[in-house]
Amino acid sequence: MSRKDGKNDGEKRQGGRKSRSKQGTPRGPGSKRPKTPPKTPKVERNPRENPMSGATQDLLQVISEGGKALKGKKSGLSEELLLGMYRSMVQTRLLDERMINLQRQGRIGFYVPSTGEEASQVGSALAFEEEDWIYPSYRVPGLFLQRGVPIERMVANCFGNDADLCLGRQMPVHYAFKDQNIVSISSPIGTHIVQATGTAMAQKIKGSSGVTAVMFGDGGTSSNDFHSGMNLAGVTRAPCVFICTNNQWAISVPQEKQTASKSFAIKAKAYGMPGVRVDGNDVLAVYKATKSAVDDARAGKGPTLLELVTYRRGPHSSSDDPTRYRGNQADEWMDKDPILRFRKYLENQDLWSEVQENALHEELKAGINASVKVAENAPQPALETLFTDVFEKVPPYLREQYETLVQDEGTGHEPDPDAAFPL
Amino acid sequence: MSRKDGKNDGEKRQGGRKSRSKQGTPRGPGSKRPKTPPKTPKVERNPRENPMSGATQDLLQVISEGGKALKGKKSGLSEELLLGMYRSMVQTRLLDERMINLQRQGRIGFYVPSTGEEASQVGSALAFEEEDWIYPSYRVPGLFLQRGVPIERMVANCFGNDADLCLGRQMPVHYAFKDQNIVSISSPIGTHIVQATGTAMAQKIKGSSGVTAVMFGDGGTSSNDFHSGMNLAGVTRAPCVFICTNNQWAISVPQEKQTASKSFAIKAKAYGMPGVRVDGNDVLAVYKATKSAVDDARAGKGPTLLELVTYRRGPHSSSDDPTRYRGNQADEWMDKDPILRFRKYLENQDLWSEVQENALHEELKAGINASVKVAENAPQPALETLFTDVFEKVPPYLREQYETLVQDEGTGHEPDPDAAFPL
Amino acid sequence: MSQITLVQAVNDALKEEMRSDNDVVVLGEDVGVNGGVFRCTADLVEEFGEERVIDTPLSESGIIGAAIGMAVYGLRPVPEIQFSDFIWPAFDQITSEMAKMRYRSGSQFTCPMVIRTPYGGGIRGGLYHSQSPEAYFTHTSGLTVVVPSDPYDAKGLLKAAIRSPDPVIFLEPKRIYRAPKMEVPEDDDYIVEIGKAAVRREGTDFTITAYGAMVEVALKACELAEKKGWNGEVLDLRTLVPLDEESLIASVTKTGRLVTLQEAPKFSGYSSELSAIVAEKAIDVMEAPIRRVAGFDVPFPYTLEHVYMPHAERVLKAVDDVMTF
Amino acid sequence: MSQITLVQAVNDALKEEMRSDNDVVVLGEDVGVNGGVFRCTADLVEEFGEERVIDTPLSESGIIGAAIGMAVYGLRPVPEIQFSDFIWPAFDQITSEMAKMRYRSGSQFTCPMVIRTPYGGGIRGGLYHSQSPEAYFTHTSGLTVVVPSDPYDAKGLLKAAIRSPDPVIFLEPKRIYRAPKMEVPEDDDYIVEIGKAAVRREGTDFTITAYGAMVEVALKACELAEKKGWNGEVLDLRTLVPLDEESLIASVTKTGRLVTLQEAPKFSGYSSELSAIVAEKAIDVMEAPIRRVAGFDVPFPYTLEHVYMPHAERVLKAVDDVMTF
Ligand SMILES: Cc1ncc(C[n+]2csc(CCOP(=O)(O)OP(=O)(O)O)c2C)c(N)n1
Ligand SMILES: Cc1ncc(C[n+]2csc(CCOP(=O)(O)OP(=O)(O)O)c2C)c(N)n1
Ligand SMILES: [Mg+2]
Ligand SMILES: [Mg+2]
Repeated sequence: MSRKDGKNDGEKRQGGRKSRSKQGTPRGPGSKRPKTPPKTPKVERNPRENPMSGATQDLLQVISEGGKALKGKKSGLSEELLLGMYRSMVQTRLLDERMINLQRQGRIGFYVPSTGEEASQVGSALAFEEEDWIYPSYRVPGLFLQRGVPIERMVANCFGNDADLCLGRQMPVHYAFKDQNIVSISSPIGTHIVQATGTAMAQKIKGSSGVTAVMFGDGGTSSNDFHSGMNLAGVTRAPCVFICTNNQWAISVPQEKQTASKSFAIKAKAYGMPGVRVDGNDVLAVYKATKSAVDDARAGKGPTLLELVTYRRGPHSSSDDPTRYRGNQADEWMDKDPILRFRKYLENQDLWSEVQENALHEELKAGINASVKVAENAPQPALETLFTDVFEKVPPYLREQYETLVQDEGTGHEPDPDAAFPL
Repeated sequence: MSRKDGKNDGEKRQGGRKSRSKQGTPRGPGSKRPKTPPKTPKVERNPRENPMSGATQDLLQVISEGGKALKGKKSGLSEELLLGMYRSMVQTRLLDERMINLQRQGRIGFYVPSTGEEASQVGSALAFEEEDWIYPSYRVPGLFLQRGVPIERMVANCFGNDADLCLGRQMPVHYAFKDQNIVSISSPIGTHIVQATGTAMAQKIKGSSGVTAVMFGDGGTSSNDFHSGMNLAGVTRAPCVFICTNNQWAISVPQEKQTASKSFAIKAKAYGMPGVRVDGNDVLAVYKATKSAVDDARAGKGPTLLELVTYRRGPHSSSDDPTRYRGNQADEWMDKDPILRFRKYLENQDLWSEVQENALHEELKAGINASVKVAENAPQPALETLFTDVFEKVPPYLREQYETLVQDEGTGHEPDPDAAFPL
Repeated sequence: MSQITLVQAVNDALKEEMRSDNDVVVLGEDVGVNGGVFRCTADLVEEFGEERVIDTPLSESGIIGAAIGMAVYGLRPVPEIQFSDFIWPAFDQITSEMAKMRYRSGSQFTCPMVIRTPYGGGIRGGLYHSQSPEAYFTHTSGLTVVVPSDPYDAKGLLKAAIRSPDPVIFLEPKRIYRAPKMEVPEDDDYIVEIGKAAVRREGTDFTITAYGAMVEVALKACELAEKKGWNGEVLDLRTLVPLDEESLIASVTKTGRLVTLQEAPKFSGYSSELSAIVAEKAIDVMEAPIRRVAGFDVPFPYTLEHVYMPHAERVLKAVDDVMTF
Repeated sequence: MSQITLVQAVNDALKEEMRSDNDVVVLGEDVGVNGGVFRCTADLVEEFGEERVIDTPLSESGIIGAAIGMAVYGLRPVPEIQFSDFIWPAFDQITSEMAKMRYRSGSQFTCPMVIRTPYGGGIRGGLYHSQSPEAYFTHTSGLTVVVPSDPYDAKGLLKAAIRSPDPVIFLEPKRIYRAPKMEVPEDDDYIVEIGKAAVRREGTDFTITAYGAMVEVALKACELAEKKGWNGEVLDLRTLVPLDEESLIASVTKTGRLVTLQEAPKFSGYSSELSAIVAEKAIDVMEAPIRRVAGFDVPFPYTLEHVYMPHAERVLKAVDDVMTF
C-alpha cells in the first residue's frame, strides 16, 4: 500500500475515483454506472524490511547450523536424554508422514503436519516437570511424544474412534491428555494463552510449585488473548512461560504482514516481562531457553516470552496448498532440517550411527503401524456420546433428544461420502 | 500476591488448605464442612515499583511545573491560539463544575468530570486539521470545545433532549458530532481504537490527506482492540495517532495493577511504531507532541502512540466515590493544576491578567447558563425516535411495534422517579 | 434469618462459599478494595486477601479466560463482569471455551465456575448499561443460565451455582439490587436448586412467565387483571437453562393461556423458546394465541427508557388479548 | 447466464461490485494472494490491488473493527471471517458497535458493510468448523441477516447486501459451496431483494421452513412425504432479519401445519422465533403442533456428524407427526 499523492479528499471530490454514493445513501439497484477503466494492480509485499528473515545470527544457539557444538556452549544433558530427544524428533517426523499419507488416502479426515518444527517441540518439552501444566498448540505432536503420551492415543484421536480420549468430538490433532497435564486443544486461535495465565495464577494460589506453559504461533500473537494473557501474567507475575513458535507463516500470511514489531520476542516489553529469541531449529538452544524460563517462573521471578524461530516447511494443513501463495521463495529455510542438524551433532559427539538410525526408523515405524491398525479397526464412539459430557449429568431435555434419536435412527441414513474438510 | 514456599501441590495434597472437591466432583448441597479457622488477610499493593508515579522529569515538557517557559522550548503558537487554548481549558473546567452540580441536583442523570485533565484534551485538539477524524473517549469535553463544537450541543446531550444529536439514546457525555468529524462515543472501552485504524486506512485508500486520532485511557490499553488496532496500524502504516491519557486510574484500579510494562508509551514497541511520553498537564507539550505525530502520519510516516501523563483528580464519574479506594495518597497530584500552570505561563509572558481572567469566567458561565436553560426546557425526543435509526428505513415489524405502542400508551404509565444510574 | 437486599444476598453467598471452600476465588474489575461498583464484593478482599479477590486489568476476555484456566486446574472462580453489556469481549471464551471444555475433552477437563453479571434496564443506564443478554447464552449448549428475582433466590441460587460442577451464567437484575429487603436464611447449607421454576402467584385463567426484575411487573399485572375478574398465575422461571419445562407445561395446561414477559428485545429472544415449546408440546390445550411482552427490537434508549421497559399496564394489555380472544 | 457454483457466485458478486464501486473493499485472513481458504476471494487482489483486498493479521475483532472504521468514513467494506465459528472475538464489535452505530449517533454515522462468513456442518469440520450461529445475530437489533441457499441467490443477495445502507451478516452455507452448478445472471444490475422469502416447492398439506443448506433437505423430505400422499410446501427464508413474515403466515394459513428446519441447536434457536410468531399471530389456523427439526443441544461433533445433522428422513418423521396429529 502506498499513500496517494493527490490532494483529493475522498469524501468531498466529485470526479476522480468512482464512489457509488455518499455515506449512508445507497444507489438504487437498477441505476446505471460507467464501466471501469482497466486498472494496473500492484501486488507487492509490505515494503518494510523483514528483520527476521534469512539470518539466524542474532538468535540464541547451542549447535551450529552444520551440527557442531558452538564454542563454550554445553547441553548439560545426559546421553540418554539427548538420544531420547532425538528419538522423539524422528518419531514426530515419521508420524507426520504417515498421517498425511492416511489423510491423502481418505483414511483420516484431516491432519496438521509439523515437519521442520521438531526441535522447537521436543526441546521445550524436556524443560517441564510432571507437575507442570501445558496448553499446547495444534502443531506440537513432538511435545506430546517427548512428554510421554502413548502414540496410540494420538492415533486414536486422528481416527476419532471410541479410544480417542475426546470421543471423536473434535477434528484430528485437537488432543487433550489429562494424565500428562496437557489441556484440551481447541481450534480458535489464542484463547488458550490467557487460560494458561489463569492456570499459572491458580498454581500460585494453591501453593503448587508447578508452572504453566503455553504454545502458539506467530499468527497467535495477534489474537486478543495473547494481549489479555500476557498483560495479566505480567501484572500478577504468574508462573507462566509463553512460547511463540514463529514458523514465519499463518496459513498464507507471512510474518511481516502479521506485525510490524522488530521481532515477536520484543512484544514482551509491552507487558513488563523478558522476551528471548531462540533458534527454533536448534533443539538444545530451545531446551536451554525454555529451561531457564521455567526455572525463573518456578522461582517466583515471573513470566517470560520465548520466540522460537523456525519454519513451516509443509502446508498449513492437509487442506492447504502453499504453492498458491509462497511459490518457491522459501528455499533457504526448506533446507534447514532440525533433525539432520541434531543428528550431525550426535554423530560428531560419537553418540549416533547409521546403524542406530536405521534400527530406530524400523522400530518407530512398526509402532506407528501397529497403532494405526488398532485405531482403524476400533469402533466409532457410541451414539450416546453425542449427549454425554455436555454437563456432568445428562439433563432431561438431552435425554429426550437422545431417546428420540434412537427411535428415529435405523431409517437408513448414512454418512455423506463426499464430506471432506476443505481446510 | 506472593508465591507460596511450601512444596504442597494443590491438586494432590489432602490436608493443608481446604478444598471442597476434586476437580469435577462437586460436594452435595447438604454435606457438612468444617468451619474455617480465622485467616489473616493481606491487602497489599502489587509490590512492583511504579515507574511512573511521582516525578515527571522524564516526560516531554515545554512549560515548567511552576509555569515558566523551559529553556530552549518555544510554543511556536500565536497569542490568539494560546489564549484560545486557555479559554477552552477554563470553559471545560466550568462546564464540568456546572454539570456535576446539575447531576447532584438530579437535573441530569450522569456526568463524567475531567478536572485536572484539561491540558491533555485541549493541547491535542489544536494539533488536528478540519479534515482529520477523531475517535474521542468519554473524558475529553475540552477537545470538543477547542475543536469548535457548540456548547449547546454538548449540554443538550447531557439532558438527552430532542436537540441532542443522538436523540437521547445514550447516557450523557456519549457525544457524536459529525460536523466536526468526531465519531460517536460508545461505552464499551477500547472498541474505537481499532475503528480509528480502519478510518485511517480508509483515508489512505480514498487518497485523503486527513489523519485519524483516537483517545483512550490507561485502562483502555488492556482492551482487546487496543491490541488489534495498534497492530493493524503498525502493519498497514495507517495515518493514525493513538493518544493514551494516562490519568493513573481506571475507576479503582491504579496503573500498576493495569500493566507491568515500564510505561504505556513503551507498548508501541510491540507494534513497530514510536511511543512518546508527555507531561499531560503541560498543554504546550501535549500540543507539540501531538502535532509532531499528526505531521508524521500525514506525511506517510505511519502511526505513533502518545502517552499523556496526567491525573484523575475527581471521581471516575458522578456515581463514583474515590475515597473508597484511594484515600488520601493522591495529594501530590491533586496539586498539579494544568490550568493554573498555563495561566502562570501566560502571565509570565504578559499575555494574561486578573481582569481578563474574571471577564472570561463571567462570559463563559453566562454561556453555560444560557445553554442549560435552553436544554432544560427543550422537549424529550419524540416517541417515534425509539424506532428510527435502527435501519435507514423503519422496517414493517418495527412500524408495527411503534403502532402498538402508540395504541397502548396513555395508560398513565410514568417514568420511575427512583431510577438513578449507580455508576 | 435477616432482612437483606439482593446486593447483600450476593455478598453473603460469596462470603459463605469462600469461607467454606478455599478454592472459591473472585476476580474482576474493581472487585477488590472498591468492593465492586455495585458493592456486591464489598469487604471480600479484607477477609480473604488479594490472592483470592483479584482486581484485574480492564479486559473481559482476560477475566473469563483466566477464570477458565483456574477452573480447569481445580479452583472454583466466580468472575464478575461489571455490566453484562461489557461481556462481549469475553464471548469467545464463554461460548467457544468455557461451554465446550468438558465435551471436547471427554470430561478430562471441566469448568466449574460462575460468571456473575448485573443486567437489565430501569436505572437510566442507556444503550450500554441496560441490556438483557440472556438469549445469547441460552442458545449455547453447555451453559447453565440462572436469573434470580429476589434476595432469597439470589443467595440460594448463587450458592448452588458455585457448587455446580459446570459453568453457570448468573444474571443479576440490577434494577432490584436495592429493592425492598427480604428475609434470607443464614444457614450455610441453604441453597435453591438450579432447574426449578417457582409459582409466585397461583391462578387459573392465564399464565405469565417472567424472570428477574420482570417477576414483580408480572405480579402487578395480575393485580390489575384481578380487577377485571381474571385470575392470573405467575411462573418465575429462575433457571432459563435447564428450563423447568414440566412446570411450564403444567401451568399452561391448567390455564390454557400464556403471556410471556421479558425485558430483552422480542425478536429471537428467550421467550420465543417458551412459545415454541408450548406450540410443540401443548398447542392443543391453548385457548388463545401466545402473546409476548418484551423490549422493542431496537437498542436500549436513555431518555425514553420508561417507554421502552415493559410495565404492568402493557402486560395487562396482552392479558386482555388472550382473555378476550 | 453461466453455470456456476456458490463459491463462484460469491466471487462474481464481489468482482462486479468492486468494479462498479471503488468504495467496496475486501479484508480478512488469507483473502489476498491465497484467494480465501474457500477461494471466494480468488483473483481479487490481482485485479484490485492490495489496497482494496487486504490480508489482515490474525484478529477477528481487528478485521471487523477496522471495517467499521472504514464504513463510518464512507467505504463499503466486505470483511470475511474465515469460519463463522471464529467470529466471536469480533462479537463485541458486531453487537455493541456495528449494529448500534446508526442508532446511537442519530444517523450521523452509519455502517454500510457486509460480513461474509461460511457457516454450517456437513464437511467433517468438527466442533469449531461446523457451527450455525445465526440466532446470535438475529436477536441483535440493527443487523440484517441473510442466508442464501443456492448460487443464484448467493450472487443476487450478496450484491444487494453490498449496496445496503446498513450492516449485513451474510452467512454462506459451506456444505453447498461446490454443490451442483446453476445458471446465474451476469447482468451487473441483477440483485435479489433482501427481505423476501421464496417458495421453493408449492404444497397444500404442510409447510417446511428452511434456509441455507437445509433447503435441499426440506425438498428431499417433501419428496419422501409425497410417497405417503402428502403435499408439502417449502419456504426458503433467505433473509432471517427482516423476516418475510407475510409469506410465513400465508403459507401456514394455507397448510395449517408447520415443520421448522435448522442445523443449529434447537433450544433458543432461530426457528423458535418462527414458532412464536405463528403461535402469536396464527395459532387459530394451526391444525397440529409446530414441530422443530434442528441440531441437538450439544456442541457439534466430528465422527458422529452424520447423526447430528438433520437429514430428510428425520424431517419426514416430523412431517409424519404433524400430518397424523
Ligand atoms: C480465531 C481464529 N481465526 C482464524 C482461524 C483459522 N486459522 C487456523 S490456523 C491459522 C493460522 C495460524 O497461524 P500461526 O498462529 O502462525 O500458527 P501456525 O499454523 O503457523 O502453527 C488460522 C488463520 C482460527 N483457527 N481461529
Ligand atoms: C469493556 C468495558 N469494560 C468495563 C467498562 C466499565 N468501565 C467504564 S470506564 C472504566 C475505566 C476506564 O479507565 P481508563 O481507560 O483509564 O479511562 P479513565 O476513566 O481513567 O478516563 C471501566 C472499567 C466499560 N465501560 N467497558
Ligand atoms: Mg505460524
Ligand atoms: Mg484512566
